[in-house]
Amino acid sequence: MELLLGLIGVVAVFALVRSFLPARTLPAGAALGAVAVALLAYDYRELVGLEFWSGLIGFVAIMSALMVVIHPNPMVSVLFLILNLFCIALFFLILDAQFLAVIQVIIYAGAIMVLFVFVVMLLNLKTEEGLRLGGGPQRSGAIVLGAAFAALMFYAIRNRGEAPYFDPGPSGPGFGTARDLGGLLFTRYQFAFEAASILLIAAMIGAVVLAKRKLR
Amino acid sequence: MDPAIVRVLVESAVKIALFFFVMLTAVAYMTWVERRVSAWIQDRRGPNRVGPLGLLQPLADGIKFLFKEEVTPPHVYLPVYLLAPMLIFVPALVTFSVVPIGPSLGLLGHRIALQIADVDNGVLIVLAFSSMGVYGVALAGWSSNNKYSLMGGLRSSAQLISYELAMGIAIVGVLMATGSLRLSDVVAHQIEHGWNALYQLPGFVIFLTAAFAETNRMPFDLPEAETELVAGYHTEYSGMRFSMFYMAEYANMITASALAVTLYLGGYHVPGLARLGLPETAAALVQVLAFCVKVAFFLFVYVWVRWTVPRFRYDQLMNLGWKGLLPIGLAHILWVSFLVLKGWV
Amino acid sequence: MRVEFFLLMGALLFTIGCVGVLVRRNAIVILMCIELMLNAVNLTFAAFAHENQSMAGQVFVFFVMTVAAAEAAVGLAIVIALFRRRRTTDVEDASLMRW
Amino acid sequence: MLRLLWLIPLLPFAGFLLNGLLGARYLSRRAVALVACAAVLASFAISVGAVLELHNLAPAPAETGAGAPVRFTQTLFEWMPMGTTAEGADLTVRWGYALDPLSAVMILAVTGIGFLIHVYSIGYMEHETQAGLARFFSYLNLFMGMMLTLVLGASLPVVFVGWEGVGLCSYLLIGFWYDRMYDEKTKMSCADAGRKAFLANRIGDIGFILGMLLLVTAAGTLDIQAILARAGTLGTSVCTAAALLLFFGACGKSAQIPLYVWLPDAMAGPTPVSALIHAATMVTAGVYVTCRMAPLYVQAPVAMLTVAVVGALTALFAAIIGTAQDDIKKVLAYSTVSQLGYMMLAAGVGAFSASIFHLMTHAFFKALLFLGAGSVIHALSGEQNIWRMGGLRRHLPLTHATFAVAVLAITGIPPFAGFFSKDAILAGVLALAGETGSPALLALWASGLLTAGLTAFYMTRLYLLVFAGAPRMPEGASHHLHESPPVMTRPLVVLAAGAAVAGFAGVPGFLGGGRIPDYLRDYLAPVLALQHIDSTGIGTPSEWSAMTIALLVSLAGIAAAWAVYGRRPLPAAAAAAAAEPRGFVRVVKEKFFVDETIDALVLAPYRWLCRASAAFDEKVVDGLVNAVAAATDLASQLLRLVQAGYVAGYAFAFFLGTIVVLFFVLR
Repeated sequence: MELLLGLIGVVAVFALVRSFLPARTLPAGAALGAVAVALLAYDYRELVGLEFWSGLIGFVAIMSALMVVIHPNPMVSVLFLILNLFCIALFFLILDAQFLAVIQVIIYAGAIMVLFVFVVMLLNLKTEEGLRLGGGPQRSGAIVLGAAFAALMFYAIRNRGEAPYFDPGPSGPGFGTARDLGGLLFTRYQFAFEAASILLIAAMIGAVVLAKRKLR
Repeated sequence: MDPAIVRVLVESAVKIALFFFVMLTAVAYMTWVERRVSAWIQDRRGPNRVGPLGLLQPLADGIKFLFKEEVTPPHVYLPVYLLAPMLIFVPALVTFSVVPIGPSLGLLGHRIALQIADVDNGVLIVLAFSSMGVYGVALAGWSSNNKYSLMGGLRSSAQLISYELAMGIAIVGVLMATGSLRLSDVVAHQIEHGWNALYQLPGFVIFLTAAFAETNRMPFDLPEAETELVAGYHTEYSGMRFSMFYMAEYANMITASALAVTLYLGGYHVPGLARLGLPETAAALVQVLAFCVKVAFFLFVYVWVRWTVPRFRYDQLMNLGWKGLLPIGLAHILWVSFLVLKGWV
Repeated sequence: MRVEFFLLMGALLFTIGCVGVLVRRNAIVILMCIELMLNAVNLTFAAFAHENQSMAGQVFVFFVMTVAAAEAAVGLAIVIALFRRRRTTDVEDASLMRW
Repeated sequence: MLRLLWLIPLLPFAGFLLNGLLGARYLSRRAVALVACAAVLASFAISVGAVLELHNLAPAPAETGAGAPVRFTQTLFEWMPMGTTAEGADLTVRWGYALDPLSAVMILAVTGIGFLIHVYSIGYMEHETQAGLARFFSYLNLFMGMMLTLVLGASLPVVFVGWEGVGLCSYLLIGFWYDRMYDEKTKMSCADAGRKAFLANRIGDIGFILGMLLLVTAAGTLDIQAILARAGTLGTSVCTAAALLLFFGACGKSAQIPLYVWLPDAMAGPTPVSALIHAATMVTAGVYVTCRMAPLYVQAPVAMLTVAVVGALTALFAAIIGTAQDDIKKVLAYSTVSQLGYMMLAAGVGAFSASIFHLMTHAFFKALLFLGAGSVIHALSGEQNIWRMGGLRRHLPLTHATFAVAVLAITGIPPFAGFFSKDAILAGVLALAGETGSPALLALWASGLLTAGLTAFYMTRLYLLVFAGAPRMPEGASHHLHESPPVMTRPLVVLAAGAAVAGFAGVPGFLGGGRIPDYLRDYLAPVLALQHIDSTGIGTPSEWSAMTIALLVSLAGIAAAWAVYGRRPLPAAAAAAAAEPRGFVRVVKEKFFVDETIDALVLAPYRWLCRASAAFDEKVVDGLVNAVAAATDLASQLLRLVQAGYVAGYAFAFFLGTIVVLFFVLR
């Protein structure tokens, strides 16, 4: 946990830096490197442990998420979001959800984000278009709210009912494989599965109709 | 650290190094092959000056690329501009890592699988990374603020998205037949029940077509249709960065061929090899060789097609993808499920 | 591996996504922030699934992904339509639907 | 035939269904009429058969008190299975019919006269449209079914069903021409008349219902015979209360003071309806029920006296009004009221058999009168004012003859029916007076006499103004005068015969001198608990004198009427008096302003109440609702401003709310 708290601190520092010098990714890289070194020095034993790697991934994830929000250029936001998605896929791997990890990459990185890229290219938005942020009060309010929400979440997770630090240990065989998930999807969650398919159809048609130049 | 981990690390490190070397060499010589073959098709001579049969030509090209000046236009969006070539090159290589090029063979008292990572979900990983290829093209097109590039990028992303679908649908047939996402299982299954291509011909054809489109090869090379858009998405690239795209194209071709072989032509399987009763190592080498031959055949087909078939128009491309391959693929899935239901495969 | 870590991670990402939705005015970015939030939720689901070894959580992740895909498609279509009419993707310029 | 008792009410009902559902569209006019008449004729035939069979039955042994009447009871099904009370009294109401001498007389009268009137209606309603005809006959059939249910009902609820049913039919038939104006002066439409009749009946029904409830609580059953059997054990007070309540209901149905006002206006209906419902059958239902419950009344002298007094007053009052009416049907209507008063008077003094006797004879001659009047109106194509008639003797000979018979019957000229029945009633009153020696009863007898005289007067007046003298109808109305078709006149003839000879069914003992027995009385005696009064209580000579007096009074009435209206040409004075009456005559002509009084005392406050509550509803209730609506509107107007159209703003609020909720959840 110290690791994570350290990460958070770095994130805050980075955010400050970022807000002082806008549109400069160099400090970001510098901060990242510094943190990496600091972590390496922090504990050698953790290097081989999952703790370290997940901490690192989490760091990258948060960084990329922040970049998504902060960066003025939509395309760059897209790229960072893709990075974030990969991090989460890795998390899935750590959580014994191999299938989900791959699916994550295929669906999000492979399909959805491509869609985003496509749209950004299609509209070919200029940077200044992206630069415009929301009104001052709302912006500050949003940040305050975010802080409040994060605080609440921390509080909630910190004292979860029993065993806040529960560690189930290694999963059973076949946990999270395509076989298991598929079995569930086609037996217990059959209806939800079908419903999802219908939802997709509807979304597809809706998208086509919306994006059509003129309906005739 | 405990020895098991060390062993795994060392083993995969060696594999990766080998694989990387082989892959890059193959790519390099693919360029030579293409030139020679196209020359042969067009009744020319092709490169024959550098070394015997011009075999050193790729080396010369490499050196040339390395020493060329990297022109960076002022109007590009630099980070992405720099990122794009890697994004297009990396997936091509990574995809190969799950392809089994031969059976596992005993070496130094260890069983070593001739495959970098034998993960289940292998097929899915293939799909995932092949879909990554889009970004390279799209970003290259977008970042180099140039309408030709943008057009190329747009076209390619649209094209790749459409044909990934077809490819996935085609692969579903294989998966249903195999009942596993593990590529080694796919090969094993084919060794048992015969090659998929035999009774999944539609799927095979769809897969090939999609593969051509995925690799932006003729007749699907609209993203870089030089007669319409100067050079498509890599108009603004030069020197080593350009060579990245260049190599990526061939890497993709190789990967796609390998996949086609693995999925449909029984991978490293050589019919009737078992009856010869060769020693294991020898048999393995033969099978690897067989694999390489199959791949080589597909590469030849790539080149062959390129110099035979004219380029599609954009709308024809889209129509083929959405109205042609997709329905056929679905029908094919029905057909395969019928087979599976009957227990014939 | 402790589950708590992933829960915190999910919470953080979710918060960032929310703030992004509130702060940004570019519709595309807002959509991306929504994707971010969805991912955070997915992470939490997976974490809980791992905590009490039940695949239900992962199934939920699956469905969330489905919804995310649909949402992205429709949302981007809307953005395109908006851009056609207004030459902008700024959500604050698209404030016709009011009293 | 007794087995088929249940068919008697059912057949007309079937006819009602047939005509009501199919008549308007799928049946021909002829078929409609045929169905209706056939149904009634069939039930008449069954009735005759049943009544004849009734004699062969052995008297029911279990009967207490009133001798040993023969009775046939037929239980069809359990209607309201209500279980038993704590005391073990069986509350279950069964749908059953009972036939005994009393109901026998009734069903014979109802079905017989009903059939004749049905036949008559064929001719009278010939100008109706197909749908109208079907509607009319289906109503008539429904009425027959309900009336027979009423008469035959073995338990009070069944009787009550018939009771309400006939009320409904009367409403429907009075308002048959619901689109026509009935009374120009008071702007009363036929529909209004029907409504008036229905409401008046409802008021009476309240009494009936309360009476039933009282009886079921006191006697623990609703079966009529069971109640009557226990009448002796209920105690005077209960009997009195129940009897009075039931009598109130009877007042409504039989048009007694104070609820008689509806009957004159009931003339808005077609004349056959007036003849069937408002003269012969329905209005006598009250009398019938009173007689049916005779053993109960016998236990309650006070109730008896009330009945008698009310009856006598009604008779006299209505007779007085009748003397000044110009509308031929109005005259008959008031005469009906007055005759009903007679019957009530008889029932009140305990001369139940006399009451039923008069009921029967009255059914004959009053139906005859109405049908004759109908024939006249038919001939004059709708003219009802007797001052525009006259001299119709030549044009309508048959109608005139039968009408004359009816007039003689009602005025009580021997040997016509009215003479015997009326005399029986007066004798009954006098006998009770002689027995108790109370002057009140003598006064009742005197009023009875006076009524008889007045009856003779106005009936003669009516006869003279309509048939005798010179024609006063406007030119053009006279030339197409014609006798009604045979389908109308034949029933008149039959009824005339009945009105002529029906009296001999009840020749008083002293008159018959033992050679001619009093059939009806002997027939009804066991049912009606007559043992406590014997009309031969006073000496025969006084009976002779009483009869003579009555006869003389009637003759006097006739003479007076002849003196006033008999001369020709008609003295201008009378016509003028009729045109714009003055003084008492006017008061009488205006029916003592009873309607106006009721209007002022009851209806006006009621209307005021209605208007007030309506105003309350509009101002206060609706006001509240509108206020709520307005408040909502205002609130939403304010709330609308929140909707600024900025998606980010919405997201902001959403997020804020989420956090707040989370805070309270996690706290």
